[in-house]
Amino acid sequence: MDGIALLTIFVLSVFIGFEVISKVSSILHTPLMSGANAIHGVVVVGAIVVAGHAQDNVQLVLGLVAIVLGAINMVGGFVVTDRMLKMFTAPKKPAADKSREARP
Amino acid sequence: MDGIALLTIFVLSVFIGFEVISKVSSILHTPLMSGANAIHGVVVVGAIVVAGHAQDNVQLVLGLVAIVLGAINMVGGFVVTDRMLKMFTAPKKPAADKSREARP
Amino acid sequence: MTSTWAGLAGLAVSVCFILALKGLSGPKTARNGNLIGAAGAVLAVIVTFASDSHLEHLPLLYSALAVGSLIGWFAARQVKMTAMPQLVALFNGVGGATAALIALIEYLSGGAGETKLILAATVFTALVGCVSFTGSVLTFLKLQELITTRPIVLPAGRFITSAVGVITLISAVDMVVTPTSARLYLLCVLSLVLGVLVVLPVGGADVPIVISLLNAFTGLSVAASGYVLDSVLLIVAGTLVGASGTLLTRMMAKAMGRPLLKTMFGAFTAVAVGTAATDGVERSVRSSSPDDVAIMLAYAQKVIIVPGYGLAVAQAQHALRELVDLLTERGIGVAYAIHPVAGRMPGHMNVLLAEANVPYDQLKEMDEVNPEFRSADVAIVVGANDVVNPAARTDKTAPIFGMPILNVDEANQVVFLKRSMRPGFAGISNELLYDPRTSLLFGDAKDSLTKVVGALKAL
Amino acid sequence: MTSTWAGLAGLAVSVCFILALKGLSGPKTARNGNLIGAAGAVLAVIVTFASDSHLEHLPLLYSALAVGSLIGWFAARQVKMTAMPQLVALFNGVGGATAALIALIEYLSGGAGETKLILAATVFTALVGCVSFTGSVLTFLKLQELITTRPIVLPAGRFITSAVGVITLISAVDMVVTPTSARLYLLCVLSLVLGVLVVLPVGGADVPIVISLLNAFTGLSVAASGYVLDSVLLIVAGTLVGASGTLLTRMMAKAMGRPLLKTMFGAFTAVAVGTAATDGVERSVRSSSPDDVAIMLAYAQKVIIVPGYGLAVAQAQHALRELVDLLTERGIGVAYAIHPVAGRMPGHMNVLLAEANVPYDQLKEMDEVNPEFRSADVAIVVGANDVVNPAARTDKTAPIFGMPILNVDEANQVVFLKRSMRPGFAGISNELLYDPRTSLLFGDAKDSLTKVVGALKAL
Ligand SMILES: NC(=O)c1ccc[n+]([C@@H]2O[C@H](COP(=O)([O-])OP(=O)(O)OC[C@H]3O[C@@H](n4cnc5c(N)ncnc54)[C@H](OP(=O)(O)O)[C@@H]3O)[C@@H](O)[C@H]2O)c1
Ligand SMILES: NC(=O)c1ccc[n+]([C@@H]2O[C@H](COP(=O)([O-])OP(=O)(O)OC[C@H]3O[C@@H](n4cnc5c(N)ncnc54)[C@H](OP(=O)(O)O)[C@@H]3O)[C@@H](O)[C@H]2O)c1
Repeated sequence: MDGIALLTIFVLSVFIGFEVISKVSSILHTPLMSGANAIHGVVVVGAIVVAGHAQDNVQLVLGLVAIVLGAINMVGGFVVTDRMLKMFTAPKKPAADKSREARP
Repeated sequence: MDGIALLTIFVLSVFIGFEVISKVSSILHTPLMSGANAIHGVVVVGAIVVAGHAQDNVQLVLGLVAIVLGAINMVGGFVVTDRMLKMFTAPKKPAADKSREARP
Repeated sequence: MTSTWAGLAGLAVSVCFILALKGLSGPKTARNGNLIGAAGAVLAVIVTFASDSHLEHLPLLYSALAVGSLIGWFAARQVKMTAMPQLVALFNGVGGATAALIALIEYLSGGAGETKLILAATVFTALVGCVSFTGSVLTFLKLQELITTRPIVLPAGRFITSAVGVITLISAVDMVVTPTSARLYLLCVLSLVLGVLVVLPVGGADVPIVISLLNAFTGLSVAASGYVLDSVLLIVAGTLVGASGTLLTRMMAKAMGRPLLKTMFGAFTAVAVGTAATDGVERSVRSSSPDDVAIMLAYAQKVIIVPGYGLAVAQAQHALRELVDLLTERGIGVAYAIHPVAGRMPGHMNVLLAEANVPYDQLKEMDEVNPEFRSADVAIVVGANDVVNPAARTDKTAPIFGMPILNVDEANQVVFLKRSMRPGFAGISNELLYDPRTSLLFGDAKDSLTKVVGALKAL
Repeated sequence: MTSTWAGLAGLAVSVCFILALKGLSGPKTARNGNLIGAAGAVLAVIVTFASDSHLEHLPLLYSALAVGSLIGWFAARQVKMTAMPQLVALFNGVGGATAALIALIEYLSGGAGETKLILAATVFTALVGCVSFTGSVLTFLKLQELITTRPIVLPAGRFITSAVGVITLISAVDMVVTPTSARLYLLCVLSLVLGVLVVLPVGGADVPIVISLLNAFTGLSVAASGYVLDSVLLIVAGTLVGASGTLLTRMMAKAMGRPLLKTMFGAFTAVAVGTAATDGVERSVRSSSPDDVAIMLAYAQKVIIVPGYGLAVAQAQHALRELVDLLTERGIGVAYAIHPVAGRMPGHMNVLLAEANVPYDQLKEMDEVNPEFRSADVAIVVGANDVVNPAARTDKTAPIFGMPILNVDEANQVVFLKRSMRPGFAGISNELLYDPRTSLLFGDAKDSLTKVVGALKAL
């Protein structure tokens, strides 16, 4: 049952992964890739757990390296994505969009 | 952990439920409602399980009623949806769509 | 069959349901989507029997399943197209009842010893399932016109509903804290009453929205029953329906310009507007005969037909199609103008006209057809009213104010086919009926159309 | 903090990540989406420390975290806009390495006794993580031009790659069947080599697609590590990235007209086409001076600018903006025509020009701007080539055949700013360069633009 639950979680996540980005415009491909890249940086929490439970020095050193690398992935990923996206600030037709939003 | 897994399944399903129908055209609202209605008819499998494990006659009778009702929901739901959808056969602009699909 | 395999099969069924919903949201994939869902459901039933070798009373189980399936099948096959919304409501209601019964049985067979979480899920299933059951049955009765479609406002109805609601909630909490079967029965009864009370004051027009909402409710109830029964499949299936049903309800309400929250208590405003509607009866209108209409059509070059709810009531789609075929033979350009909320359910007109084999390319959606009224010689409004009412553009107090309408008032001449001066769904009078360019052909739409066809043939 | 709370927090983080991806796929919500993702990640780290009271070496853990965060932060802040793709590749690579290390440590600390399923997940994590690591690092080196961007085809490369791939798979199965740490180390080494071999023959143009694919790989590897560590969060996060990354890769490949499967082995064809490209060098072209161009522009009414990869290489966006400002001051209408795959990553031109503060409404997308070339006096092509190559319309053998292009050939006069007659990314020559209405201004785009600006000011 537990295995089935985890498998279900996996399958559902696949669907969500497909669905949420299914209508992204090509202009956003690069930031999206970069943002997704940052998200898997959360693997650093796994590194923290294994390093914190290391049973000898080899494991500890490997674990610390893993933390460093994971943190680079996570922090660097989000920061670089934000930098990219800062460039896309103004919406293309701010006037038209605003007027639509302004309606009650 | 198991509870968390089930809760995760619930939350992920909510997202999928929202995402998959987020761009349905209003013409399909009724068949979609009807199809979704048929899907929750699968509750009949729950009725089968509880009726099959009934410990006294009250439970058994209630269980059998539940099976009948659940089966009505499920079978009727899918059949009526299919009948509705049969009406929507031809796509509006078959020519245009075909030409797009024909491209390699 | 081991439970791992059963679990995998359940996952496959879940995937089928996701794909079904996905398919159902696109016009080309809808039918296959529904079939995939049905295949998943069949698989689920087979796996249930195959995976649990401890099931007793198998012959009874099979019989019950067969009986239910046959009833569902026949009901679904026999129902008239116009009666589909209420049938869906009924199906939804019995689904809610199933979930509630499951919760009840599961509790009776030793649920008192379960964890509080399981108990809470049991109570939720029973409560929501019961509300959904009676609520749906009531919407069925309303749409089937077995009881009035008008909102039924009890004296102090709002107060009674709130009171019963609060008592139900208290009794639900009570049941979780100190579970007894008597308490659970009481809760069920209260919930059944609550379902009735909530739906009673809903006006005819809001009924489809309420059906959709109760559909989502049943979904959530099924999901909770899945938690009680430890079934990942039921959790996923129920939640999918609960979530998509909620979103769908919001989208439907939006398409009809009804704020979702007001819908449940819309009765109070609806009454007031209804009275105002009869005011106009004294004013003069131009009524005409089938022959007049036939002649008018015979000399037209371009005719636009606006079907509405009355077409469905009169089952006049075949007669209408005959008229259109006649006109087309005479070389007159004809198009159907389909308003998104004409009728009583979304896509109602498309379904009806498709039943009469009207070719798809004659159906024009609102945005497409609106510029064409200006050049139309005649616009025939067959049992529609609100969707052509200019008050939506001009009268800020009208309940339909802001809804885009079909620009019938721009056509050279307008013919209304209706039975009386009674207003449409929204309960407001229509200035266009008094317009000098408008003529009215009173009578049941099917009769009128048949007469016009006859007259046209005789010309 | 109890593990229930930790689980709930993990679920909250998962929701953040879903919302992040959702946000990132819309232009208006993208930035907030990224921030929500970042907030989720921070929450995940805090909860990890707070929920596990058995963590040892805390000072070391914190230090490692701080060091990694600082490195990531600085790298992300310091990198030039043009170097972003390779930085993302590098980040992705280290993420894969992290997952692989986790699998390794988890195994070393007693994983031999785990179930076969867990072992399989461990092996998968290590294998895919290692491939992703070396593969990504290699793409980094290529894009950073630390090694050649051309496809590197080893003699019998295809054979070697296949052989190593098969051996790796065998050793992976072997490891699951009879786990030893030596076998796991061997598997890691093989996987590292495999990553290099797979990416070596990928040509410069396909590199972004491969980065995206490796990104999806890392996601899957993280998901598998979540299974090993019994972490729902890692499973969800990794799978989300794996799934969306796969879809994104397909969409990117489609936008560039590259079949995804061919991408990995595109090297073989790329070489052959490359040779054909030099043929045209003998033919005569019309080269012109900055002064010529300045005069041509000064008398134009409408100028369209087509930026391409060369603009990014030359970092000429600021110089370009200066030129456009000058022209606008003179009352000349100017627009930028942005081809969807101009440059080396999607949105490359938008990012670059936004960096130079070009107002958004001057940027026109292909479909919008294409009808305007007909009425343009001058089209200036700044370091673009493939995206204006008419071979895409006419030459069925061209690798870009079928790709929609900017209709620069319809403009009255065309000016190319490039350094030589060398072809662009696709390696094919461009007939437009030999067109009588085309003049070439040879040189680095930034230099050329600066000279044109100077000449224009002197007029
Ligand atoms: N489509 C949906 O999803 C949906 C759902 C719920 C509510 N609604 C609401 O329903 C309304 C739909 O507008 P509508 O213009 O289609 O219909 P309507 O405004 O309700 O008008 C229907 C008209 O048909 C006439 N009629 C009834 N029976 C007839 C018969 N047998 N023969 C000839 N005429 C007959 C009625 O007049 P007589 O009584 O004088 O004959 C009435 O004026 C809108 O207000 C919409 O918001 C739509
Ligand atoms: N956007 C994406 O996502 C993406 C990703 C991968 C691949 N691609 C591919 O990349 C290509 C993009 O087309 P494109 O037209 O932008 O670029 P291109 O076809 O690659 O042409 C770039 C041109 O810029 C010139 N150039 C290079 N450095 C320069 C400098 N410093 N100053 C002036 N000119 C310079 C080059 O000529 P010289 O060497 O003679 O100067 C070359 O002709 C397409 O084939 C596309 O499929 C795009």
